[in-house]
Amino acid sequence: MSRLAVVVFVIICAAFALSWAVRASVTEGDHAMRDAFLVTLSAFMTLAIMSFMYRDNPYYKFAEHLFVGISAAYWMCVGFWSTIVGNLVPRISENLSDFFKVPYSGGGLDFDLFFLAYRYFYMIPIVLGILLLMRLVPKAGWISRWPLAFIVGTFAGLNLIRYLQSDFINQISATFVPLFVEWHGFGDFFGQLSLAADGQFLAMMTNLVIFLGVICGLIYFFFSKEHVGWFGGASRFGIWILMITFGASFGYTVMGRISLLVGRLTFLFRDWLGIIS
Amino acid sequence: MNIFERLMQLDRRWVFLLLAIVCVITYASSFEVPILVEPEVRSIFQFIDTLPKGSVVFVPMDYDPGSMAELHPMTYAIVEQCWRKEFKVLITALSQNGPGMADQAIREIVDSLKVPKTYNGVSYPAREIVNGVDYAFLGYKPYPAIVILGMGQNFRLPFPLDYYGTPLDSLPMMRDIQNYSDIACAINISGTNATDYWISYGQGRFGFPLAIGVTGVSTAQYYPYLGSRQIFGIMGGMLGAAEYEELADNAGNAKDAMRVQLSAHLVIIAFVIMGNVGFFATMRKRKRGLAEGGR
Amino acid sequence: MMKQQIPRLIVLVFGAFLLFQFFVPHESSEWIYEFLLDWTIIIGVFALAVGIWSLFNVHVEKIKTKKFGWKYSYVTVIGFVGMVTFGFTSQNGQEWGWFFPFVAAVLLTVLMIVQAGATKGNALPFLGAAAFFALCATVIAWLDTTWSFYFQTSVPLQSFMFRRMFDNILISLHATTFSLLAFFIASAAYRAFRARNIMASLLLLAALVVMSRFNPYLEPIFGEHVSRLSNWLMNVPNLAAQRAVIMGIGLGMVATALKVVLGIERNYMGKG
Amino acid sequence: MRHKLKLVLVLVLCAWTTAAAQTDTALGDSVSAAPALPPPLPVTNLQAFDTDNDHGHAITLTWEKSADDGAGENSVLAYEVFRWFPFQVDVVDALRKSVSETRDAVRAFRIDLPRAENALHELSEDPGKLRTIRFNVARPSDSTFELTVDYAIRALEDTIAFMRENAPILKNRTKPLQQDLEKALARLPQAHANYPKDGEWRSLGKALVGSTTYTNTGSKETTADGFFPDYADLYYRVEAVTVDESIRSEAATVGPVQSRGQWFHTGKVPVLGFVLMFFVFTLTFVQMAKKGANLYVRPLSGIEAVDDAIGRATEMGRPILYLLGIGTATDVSTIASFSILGRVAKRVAEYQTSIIVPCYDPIVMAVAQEVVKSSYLDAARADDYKQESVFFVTNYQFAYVAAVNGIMLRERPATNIYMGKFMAESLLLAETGTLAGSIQIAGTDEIAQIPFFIVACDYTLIGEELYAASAYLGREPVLLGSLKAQDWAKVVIMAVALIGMLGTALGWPAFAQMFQVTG
Repeated sequence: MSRLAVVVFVIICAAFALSWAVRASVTEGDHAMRDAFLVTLSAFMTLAIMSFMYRDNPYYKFAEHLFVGISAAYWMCVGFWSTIVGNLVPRISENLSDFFKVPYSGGGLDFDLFFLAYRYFYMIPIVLGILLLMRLVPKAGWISRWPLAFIVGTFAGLNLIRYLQSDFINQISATFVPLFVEWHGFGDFFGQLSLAADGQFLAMMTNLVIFLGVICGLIYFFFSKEHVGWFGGASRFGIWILMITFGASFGYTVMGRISLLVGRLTFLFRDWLGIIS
Repeated sequence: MNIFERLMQLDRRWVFLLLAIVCVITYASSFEVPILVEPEVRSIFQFIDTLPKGSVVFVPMDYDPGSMAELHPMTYAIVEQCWRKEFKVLITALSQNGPGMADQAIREIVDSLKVPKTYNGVSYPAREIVNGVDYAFLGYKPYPAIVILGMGQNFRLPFPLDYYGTPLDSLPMMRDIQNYSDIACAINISGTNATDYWISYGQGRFGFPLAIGVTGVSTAQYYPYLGSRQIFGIMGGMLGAAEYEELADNAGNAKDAMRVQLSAHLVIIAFVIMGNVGFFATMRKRKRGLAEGGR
Repeated sequence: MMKQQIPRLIVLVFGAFLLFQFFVPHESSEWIYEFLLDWTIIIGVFALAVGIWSLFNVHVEKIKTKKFGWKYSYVTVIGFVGMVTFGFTSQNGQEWGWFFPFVAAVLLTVLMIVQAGATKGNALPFLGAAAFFALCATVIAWLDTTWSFYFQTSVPLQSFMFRRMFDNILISLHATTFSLLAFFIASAAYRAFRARNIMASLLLLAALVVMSRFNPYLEPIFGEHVSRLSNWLMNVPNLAAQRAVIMGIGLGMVATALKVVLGIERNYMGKG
Repeated sequence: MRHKLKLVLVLVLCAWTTAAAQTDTALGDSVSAAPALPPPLPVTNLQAFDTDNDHGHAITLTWEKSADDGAGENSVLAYEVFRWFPFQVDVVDALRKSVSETRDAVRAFRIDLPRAENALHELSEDPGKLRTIRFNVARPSDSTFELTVDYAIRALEDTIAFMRENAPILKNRTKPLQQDLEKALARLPQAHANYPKDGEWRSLGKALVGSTTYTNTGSKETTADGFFPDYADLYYRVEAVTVDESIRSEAATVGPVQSRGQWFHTGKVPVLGFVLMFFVFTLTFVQMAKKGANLYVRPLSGIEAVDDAIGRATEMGRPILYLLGIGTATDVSTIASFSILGRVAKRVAEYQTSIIVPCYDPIVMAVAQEVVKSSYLDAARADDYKQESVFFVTNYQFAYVAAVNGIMLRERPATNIYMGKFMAESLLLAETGTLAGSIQIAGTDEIAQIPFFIVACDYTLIGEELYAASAYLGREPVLLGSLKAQDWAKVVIMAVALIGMLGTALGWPAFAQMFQVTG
C-alpha cells in the first residue's frame, strides 16, 4: 500500500465522517446518528461503484465483493421463506405447516391418486432435489443429471408450444396486412392520389414496406442457401432494415438509461448532501 | 497529431466527466420541458378512463429498485387514477427485489389519495383506501412464468396468502376474483423479461386485455405485439411515464427527470457528431497517407 | 445406461407430455400440469444449496492460492454470513442486548472454518477457534432474550437489520451499478457510431433521428419532419424487422426445444 | 332511438304508478282501471350445451330473442337466467364455510399463542414494558379505564388458557368437517338428478337486451364457493324481463344438461399443424443428413471468429471468459448456449488454454459443469478440467455484473464470449470488455440487447443465429439437418404470409382465420 493510497484513504474517511456528523446534526428524530450513518453508508457505496468509471480501485473491489456476498445471502433468505416455506411446506405436510405457521393448502386437494394421497406425490420433487444435491458428492455427481433432465425436458416442451403460438403463429397472422387499403379500383385510386400522411397511397406503401421488410428479414436468416443474386440482394435489404431497427432501438434506450442516473443524483444531492430540496 | 486525431482517440473518461457535469447542472436548475403524447400511451389512458366504476385493474409491478426511476412514475400515475375513479387494484411484484419497494409505493399512493384533487378539470374527493377492499397486494413468488400460468388457473394457486400473510379468501375484494376472467385489464409495468411471459403465457393463453409499461430499452422490442393487437398500449421508459403524467394531469418525477434526459441527449448527440467529424477528417488524411506510401 | 439413457428418457417423457398437454383442456391434464410446475419450483429450492456451496468453494480457493485480490474474499464471506444471520433472527422488544456480539461470534466462527479450509498447514488451531466461537455464539443465543431465532415465520425478512442492509447497501449498490449504463451508453455511442460502412451509417442515422425526435429542443431546428420520420421508423421498419427477428427466434427456439425433446441435441447433458 | 324509447317508457311507468297510488288512497278499487301491460313473449328455441374447448365446469345457453325484444311498450330490458339448485348445494356451502373458518381460527391461535406467552413473560419480568409489549390485551371499551399491569397479566393468562384449551379441540374438528364436506360433495350429482324435488330456481344473472347467449361458468375447485359440478344434470330457464321486474314472460326451460371437460382443444389446430410440420421437417432432413447428403451452410463471421479468438487466447496465454447470461435452465436460449459452450470448451481443451464460466443460476452452473467436463473428456484431457473454472457468482443481476466486470479487469481474458439471455447488463459487460481490450463475440435473442452488443462487440450473432451457432461449430450432419429444417419452415412462413396477404387483399378472409388461435 503506497503512501499516496494511505493519504487518499485517510482523506476519504475524514470526508465521510464529516458528512456523517453534518447529516446527523440536521436529521431530526431520536435515531439521528444511526439514520445519518445509514445514509452516509449508502452514499459511500454509491460513490465506490461510480469510482469504477475512473478505473478499478480498492473501494470498488470492496463494494463489489460486499455486493456479491450480501446479494447471495438475500437471495438465499428470500428463497428459503418464499419457496421452501411458502410453496413446499404447505403442500407436503399439515404438521410442518403448523410449525411454520402457514395455512396447509393440501386441505382441498386431499384426495387419492392411484390409491395414494395426493400430497405424497410432492415427495418426488424432493427426491429429485436431493439427487441434485448429490453433485456435492464427487463420486455420485452424475446422478444429479436426472433432476436437470427433468427441468430441461419440462421447459423444452413448454417453450416449444409457447413460442410456436406467441412468436410464430400470432406474428404470421399479424403480417396478413391488406395490401390494397380501401380499394375501389384504379380510377378511384389515381383519381384521389395524395401523399398525405393518412392518405390511401401512404397506407399502402407502409403495408408494402412492412411486408417486404418481414420477408427480407427472414431471408437474411437463411442458413443453407448462399446469399448471392436476388437472394443476396434481398438478404442485404433485410440486414439494412435490421440495422435501422437496432439503431432506432438504441436511440430509444438512451432515454431510459439517463433516468437511472437521475435517480442516483436525486439520492446524492437531496437525501445525502441535502443541497437540492 | 492534429485536433481531429486527438478527437478520435479521446479518452472515454472525458465523455463521462462532461456528461456528469451537464447532468448535475441541469438537475440542479429547474425549467419546464414540453411533452408530446403518443397514441400508444393515450390508448392506455383512455382504456382505463372509460372503465365502469368498481372494475378490477390488475397492475403487476414486475420491476426492482434498479428501474424504479423509470417505472415508478407510471405506477403512481396509473394506480392513483384507478383509485380516484374507484376501481379495485390487484398488484403483484414478480421481481425478486420488488415487493418491499412495491409495498412502499402503495403506501405512498394511499397517502396521496387522502387529499382531494382535481385532474383534467374533474375534481375528486379524498378517499380512504383500504387493503383488501380497494386493493390486494399478492407479493412475490419466483419463476414468473410459472406464477403467471398459475394465476390463470386461480390466483390462490401461486398466492395462497397475500404479501401481508392474509389468506386470499379472507380479503373482501378477492371473494369474486378467481382468475384472469375476473379482471378488466392488466397493465404490466415491468423492468424484467416478465413482460414476455405476460404476453405469451398470460395474454397468449388466457386472452385478457393487456397493456405494458416497460423500460426505454425494451420498448422497441414490444411494438410488434402492439401491431398484432396482443397488447393495447405501450408506455416506453421515462418518456412514456412523462406522457402518461401529462395525460393524467398528474405531474410527478418523470417530468422532472425529462429535463436532465434531454440535455444529456444533446451531449451524446454532440459527441456522436464530433466523432464522425473527426472520423471523416482523418479518413481523408489516412487516404493521402496511403497514396504517398504507394508512390 | 443410468448416466445417459435415463436422463434422455426423462427429457423425452416430460417434454412430450407438456407438448401435448397444451392441446388438452381437460381438468386432469391441468392437474398434472400445475403439479409439474410446482415440482420445478421445489427442485429449484435445492439448487440454493448447490449455489452457496460453490460460492464458498470459490472464495476459499482464492484465499488458499492467495490469488490476486484474495483479501477481498473475506468481505464477501462476512457480508454473506452477516446478512444470513440477520435474515433468520429478529428482536423481541426494543433494545439490542447481546445481539451484535452474537453476530460477531458467528462471523468469527465461519471465518475460522474458511481459514481452516484455506490453510495449507495444520487446520486444527482454526477448527479449535471455530469451535470456541461457536460455543460463545450458542451461549449468547441461550442466555440473551432480547432477540430470538425465527425459523417459523418470515418475521426476519421485515426485521430491522435485514431491512437496513437491503435498503442502504443492496439497493444503492444495485441502482448505482445500473446507472453506470448512462455513461457507458454515451461512451459506446461516441466510439461506435461512426459511418464506417453503409450498415454502420444506417445504425448511426436511425439512432440520431430517434434521439432527436424525443428532444423537443431540436423540434424547431428540424421541424415536423424529424418526428414524423422517427415515428415512421418506429412503426414501419422497426415493426417489420422486429417481426422478422421474432419469427426467426421463435423458429430457433422451437427447433432447439424439439431437438432437445427428441434427444438430437444432448450436448447440454454431460457424458461418461 | 331504442334507448330513448326505454327512457320515456320508464318515466311514463313511474308517473303512472305514483298516480295510481294516489288514486288508490282516494277511492277504493280504481286499480282495475289501470290496464296492466301484457307480459312479453318468451324466448324461443332455448338450448343449453357444455361449453366447448374448456376444462368443464361451464354451460352455454343460447336462445332466439323474444318477439318483444326492442318492440313497443312492453319492450324486453333483459333476459334473466335461472338454474335449478338442489338444497344439497346449501349444505355443501355451509360445510365449506365452517371448514375454512375453523382452519382460520386454528391458525390465528397458533400465531397468537406464542405472542401472548412472550408478552406475559416480558411483562412478568419487567412491568415497565406495559406500553411496549407486542400484544393488545382485551379491555373494557370505556375511555376512563386505566390499564394496569396486574390487569394485563390476568387478561393475558386468561387468553392463553382459553387458547390452550380450544386450539386442539378446533384442530380435531377440522378433519371430520373435511370428511363431511367430501361426502356432501359426493352426493351432489344425485341431488341434481332429483329435479324437481328438494330444490329451487335461483337467478344467475341477467343478459342485456338483444343478447342471445349466456355462459354459466364456475370454479373447478371443490374448496371454492363458486364450485360448479361436472357430470351433474343441470336445468336452466330463461325469462324475458321488462322495465317492471314483475312483468316478465313465462319461463323457457331446458335440461338436463351436463358439463364436462374436452380432451382436445379444437381452437388450437393451427398450432398442432405447425408442430407436426416441424416434426416432419426435422426428422426428414436429419435422416437425409445421416444418409450423407452434403448440406451447405453459409459462413457466419461471428462463428468463424470463435476459432481465431481461442487461438489468440492461446498465443497470449490468457483465459477465455464465457458468459451464459442471466437466463435459467428453463430458457431455450440458455440451453442453446450450453451446446455452444460444449463446442468452445472442447476447442479450449484441445488448445490447452483455460476457460472461466461465472454463472448466475445454480442449476445453470450445474449443467455448465457437466458440459465443460464432458468436453474435456471428448478432447481426451479429462485431467486438465478444473471444477472451479465453472462457478456460481450470485443470483442477483447487478451483483453478477459487478463481479464479472471485476473478473474482466483483473483476469484480463483474451476473449469474452456472451451467449444466451442478456438483459440490461449487456452493455455494462461489453463496454468493460472493450476497456480490458478483449475480443468480444456475443449472441442473444433479447432483441432489446442486440443493438448494444452490435455497438460494443466485435462480432454479434443476431437472434436465430444464436440457435444455429451450435450446429455451425459442431458440424455434425444431424444438427445441420435441423438447420435445413428451419430454413424450410421459413419458406413455409413466407408462402403463408404471401397467400394470407393476397387473401386479405382479394377479400378471402377464410385463410387468415385459419391462423386465429383461440384460448
